[in-house]
Amino acid sequence: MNEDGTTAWRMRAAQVAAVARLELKKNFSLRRGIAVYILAFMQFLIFAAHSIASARGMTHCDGSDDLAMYAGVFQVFFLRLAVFFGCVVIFLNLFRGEVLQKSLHYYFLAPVRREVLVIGKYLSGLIMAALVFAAAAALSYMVQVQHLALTPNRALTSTAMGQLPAYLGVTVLACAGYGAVFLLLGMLFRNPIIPVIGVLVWESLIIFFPPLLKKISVIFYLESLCPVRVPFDGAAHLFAISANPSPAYVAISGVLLLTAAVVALASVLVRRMEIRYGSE
Amino acid sequence: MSAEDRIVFEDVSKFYGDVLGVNQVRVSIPPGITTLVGPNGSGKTTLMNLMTGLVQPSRGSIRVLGIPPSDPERLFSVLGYCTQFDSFPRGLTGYEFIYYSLRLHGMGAGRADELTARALERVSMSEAAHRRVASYSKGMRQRIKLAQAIAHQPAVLVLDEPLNGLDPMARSEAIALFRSLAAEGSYLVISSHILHEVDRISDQVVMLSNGYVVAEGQIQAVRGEMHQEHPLQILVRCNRPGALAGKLFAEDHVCDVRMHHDRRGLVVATRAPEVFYKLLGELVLEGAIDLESVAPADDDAHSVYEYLIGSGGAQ
Amino acid sequence: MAVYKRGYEPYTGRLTPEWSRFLIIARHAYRGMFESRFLVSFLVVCFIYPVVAAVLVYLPHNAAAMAVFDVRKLFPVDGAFFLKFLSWQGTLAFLLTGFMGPGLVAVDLANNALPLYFCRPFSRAEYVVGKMAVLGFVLSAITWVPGLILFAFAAYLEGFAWFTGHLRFAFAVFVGSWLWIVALCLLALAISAWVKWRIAAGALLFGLFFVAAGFGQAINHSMNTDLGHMVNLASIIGAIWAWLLHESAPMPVANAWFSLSAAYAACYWLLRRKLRAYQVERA
Amino acid sequence: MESRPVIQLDGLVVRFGNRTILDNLNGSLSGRAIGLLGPNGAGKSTLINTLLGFFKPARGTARVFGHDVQTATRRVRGLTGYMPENDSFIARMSAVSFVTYMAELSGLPRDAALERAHEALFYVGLGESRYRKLEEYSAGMKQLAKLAQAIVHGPKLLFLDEPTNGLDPSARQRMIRLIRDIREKGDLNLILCSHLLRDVEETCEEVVILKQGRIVHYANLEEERLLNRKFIELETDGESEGFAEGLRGLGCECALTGERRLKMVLTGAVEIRDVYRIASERGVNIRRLNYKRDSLEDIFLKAMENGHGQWSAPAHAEVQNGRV
Repeated sequence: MNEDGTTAWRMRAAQVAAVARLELKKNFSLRRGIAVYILAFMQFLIFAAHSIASARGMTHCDGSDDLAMYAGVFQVFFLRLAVFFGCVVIFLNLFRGEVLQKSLHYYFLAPVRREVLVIGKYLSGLIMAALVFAAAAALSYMVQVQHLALTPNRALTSTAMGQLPAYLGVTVLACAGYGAVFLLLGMLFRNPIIPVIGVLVWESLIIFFPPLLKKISVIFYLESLCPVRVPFDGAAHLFAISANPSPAYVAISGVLLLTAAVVALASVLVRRMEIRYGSE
Repeated sequence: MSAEDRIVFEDVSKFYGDVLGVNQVRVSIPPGITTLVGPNGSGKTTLMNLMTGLVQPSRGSIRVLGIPPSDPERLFSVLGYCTQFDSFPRGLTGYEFIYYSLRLHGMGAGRADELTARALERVSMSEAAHRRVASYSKGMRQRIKLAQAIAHQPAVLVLDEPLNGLDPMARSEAIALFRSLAAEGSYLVISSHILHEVDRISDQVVMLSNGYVVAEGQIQAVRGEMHQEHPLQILVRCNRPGALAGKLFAEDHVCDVRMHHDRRGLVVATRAPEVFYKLLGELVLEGAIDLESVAPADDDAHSVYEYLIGSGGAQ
Repeated sequence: MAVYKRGYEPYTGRLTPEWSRFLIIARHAYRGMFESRFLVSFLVVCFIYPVVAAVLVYLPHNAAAMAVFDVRKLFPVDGAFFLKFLSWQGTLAFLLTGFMGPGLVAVDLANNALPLYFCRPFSRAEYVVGKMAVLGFVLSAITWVPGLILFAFAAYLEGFAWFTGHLRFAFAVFVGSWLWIVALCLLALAISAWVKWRIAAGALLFGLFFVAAGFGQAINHSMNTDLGHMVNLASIIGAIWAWLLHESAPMPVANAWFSLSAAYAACYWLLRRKLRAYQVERA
Repeated sequence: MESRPVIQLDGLVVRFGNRTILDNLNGSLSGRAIGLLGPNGAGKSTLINTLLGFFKPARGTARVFGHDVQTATRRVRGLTGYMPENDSFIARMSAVSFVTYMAELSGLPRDAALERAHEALFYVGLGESRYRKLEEYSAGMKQLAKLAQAIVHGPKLLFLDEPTNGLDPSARQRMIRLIRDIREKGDLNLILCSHLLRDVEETCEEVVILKQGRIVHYANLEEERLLNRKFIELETDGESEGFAEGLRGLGCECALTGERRLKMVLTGAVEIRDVYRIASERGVNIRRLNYKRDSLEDIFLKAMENGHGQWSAPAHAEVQNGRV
């Protein structure tokens, strides 16, 4: 196998693709991914119920606060719970799941550099998470916008459609950010649940943190990227993170930087990882 | 035999915390079948995991045909490891399990499919290949693991108790397969507890006890080196054991003769077996005794194991 | 003087009554459990609130305290008092289940010990009841046992008339607690049987609770109905307790009963399917 | 020993979905130690699990000591001890508390269970490590702990699924000695299912061979040893090809079974002395010469080849254990 640059890199790219394909084949099936599909599908259920209710006139609503409602549910429920726990299920399984099933050694015995293995697995998790959650976000958004068409002011529907790509972008970035964090946690901790709860608590407490600490969290960047500022009042105020959201390019680069750093750290740590399946 | 074409352990030690894995191992493995023998927990699996990079040594260096275990790309294109873990990536069929691990080599779909089919053929699992691995019996799972290890036609094969759970026919087929691979010049490192099979298949043996290498080399040669402390015992059954015993005491290389409890056989301990066999042959030809059977009692792997490691061994 | 060669003799003694064998599981489980300091300290924490409640019950009968302020008006010993007691202890019971529950079945599944249970004259029903007893005793010790003691203490202080008049409090505390305990036990065992590893089972139990609550909240918020509560475990049991104590409930109690029975049925079905000596894998 | 049948199979059929695992098994076994052999996937473990009532037969019945395994499952499970094939233990328990726990589950009162647990653990050789946690046990010690929990409550019938699998040589010898000891001492019958034919040969009196869910051969080992023809196994040092040539010259069948290993049949007037004569002519030393009978391996391989021995499906052959 000649070592000159191009063929080596092309072979490694083929290996990344092979790893991703194997992971998707294993985890993308209905039986294995059921938990993720339920989480994603819940959001759609909320909005479907809402549009049916409003169609039968059970609740009054006009265009503007529907969009605000979508933004509210998207930020409160979808990002913080559905995508969060979805990424926990998918990305913890990539390494900690394999250790518990005692099948990680098959990967370490393949002629694949361990860094390539981490990138391959991360990509497969990202593809699955992004596909499922982006589809769910889009589907529920369609239901919401379609319901808007019934309302008098047509103008709203066109601006609404404009916001969809932003929502999809935020969803994919959320999957990338949370995915990287849980990939690392899955690799480091024998019992990753406590660190996961730690991240959950950290993410919801950053409202009270000084601006510098706010930078080390995924939700901070995602909030500022959401197209509709959520006018929270009363108890929901807890969720509005910062009065002045940072500009889009800072937010996007922040998430990507955080993700890249975490994946790089995982790639370094994996080299020293040993196969010792202790008994439960 | 330069280091380039041997598997070399230089002063390798491995500790899990302060639990001893292996200690100061100096071994150089030539082509052919080398069996690792030793009680549970004596370090056989640790040696294999060190050789394949699943664990890093605490001290010392390892080279497999000159390749360090920390370089997976070069190592695993020439090495296949069939571990003892009876576990599989969930949800895959036997065929998929082998096919996808070949694709990890960066192989194209066609080549991977062809090699998978050939590997399945070699372990005669072709018809059950498309059922899920979870529905296989223990022996069938073992065959699939074996097929996965040999699928990419590696030069070095590391097998941790490969015959564990296989039925007698599968065992003899597997042994025939190992012999044919060894004949083609491959390196086979096999750990096994079934010592009469170790006798049949191994070219050389590495005996381990409590993490130390206690013996290395050809079984007969190892036995030969032990003639001083453990002279070779031979059981001879014939019609006049008393007369034979009388003659044998005259020989200087014979150091002990015991009457077997059924008074039909003699157990002779001698330091020079060849001289004894020649003498026995002449006695039979002269008609001095009617020989019923002659068999060395302790020159197989089992006796060497008993003498070096003892029945206690690691509990 | 004889040499006794200890060989193998079959057992010919008497056998224990079959009905009592499920208690064996509880006895052996407790031995391992109370070694963990975390659990013992958590149990101690669970008794702080009952002690505080007892003080509140006692205060109106203490002249000095009454002189300072009219305790009876501030902390009346009524339905709301017992409802707060139940919801506080109920939450602690849920947390305790989160820590103790998953380990119950997972410890047997992890190393394939189920065949050893079921190859003996020991049925799956006894196994489930035994495992539930482990959790049931501990949860009772922090819910209806202190609750009834509190009630008796209050009745002792308030006099017999109050006792007969407020008997429904005792009934509510007892029945309410058992409904919640059985729900928690079934939930913990079902999840622990479905997800083999103790870690994942614990995560799923907490995840299920929080995500369901969040989802319920989102439904209520978006459709300003109260159907969302049917998915939220806390509001289901809260509504039933409130109904038992004749207090205001966050949702119509009929929905609550329906959700609770649905939860029972789902857990029972999952247990029947998953607790098998040998998992038969389809081809 | 009254020879009331231990196990009676009457047209037993067991299926998983559409795959037939046990196909119309018939027969009655009552030997003290019965070996259950067969290739991978022949249905050995399935038969044991069916006798324990884990799998419901699609057709036909199976009876243990006269009790039907489906209707009187609880009674059957009271009379049997089971040692599963794979690892089966509870990690955080010590061996003593684990075996006591299992004894109590079998119905022994607490104090008797504790007594029997210690006795069983000493008996299987785990005496000095009985207080250590099972997760720290080696593979061999876990097998011995599994055997201890199977015999602690004094069963009448013991199912051992691959008891010597994965054991190191000394542990395997101790396990074999234990199984023979148990067989002699207690009035206990034993069903042993294994792939290691030498272990089966050393522990069992009778052998049932399964293939694709059917009983293809039934053998009583003592009888088999007497019946079949004897042959001689030879081991020489020096050039064995020429030696084999010379032996064939004497008119005996001779085959090479490995380098420097031969197998021959003494025919007609040929004597051991003639063999030695050929050996000295060819300048070869004979290191081993002894009579060998068909080992269980040969019986097994023969049963596999013809595949449909006298036990093929329909014929309901009532064979007592053929005790001499």
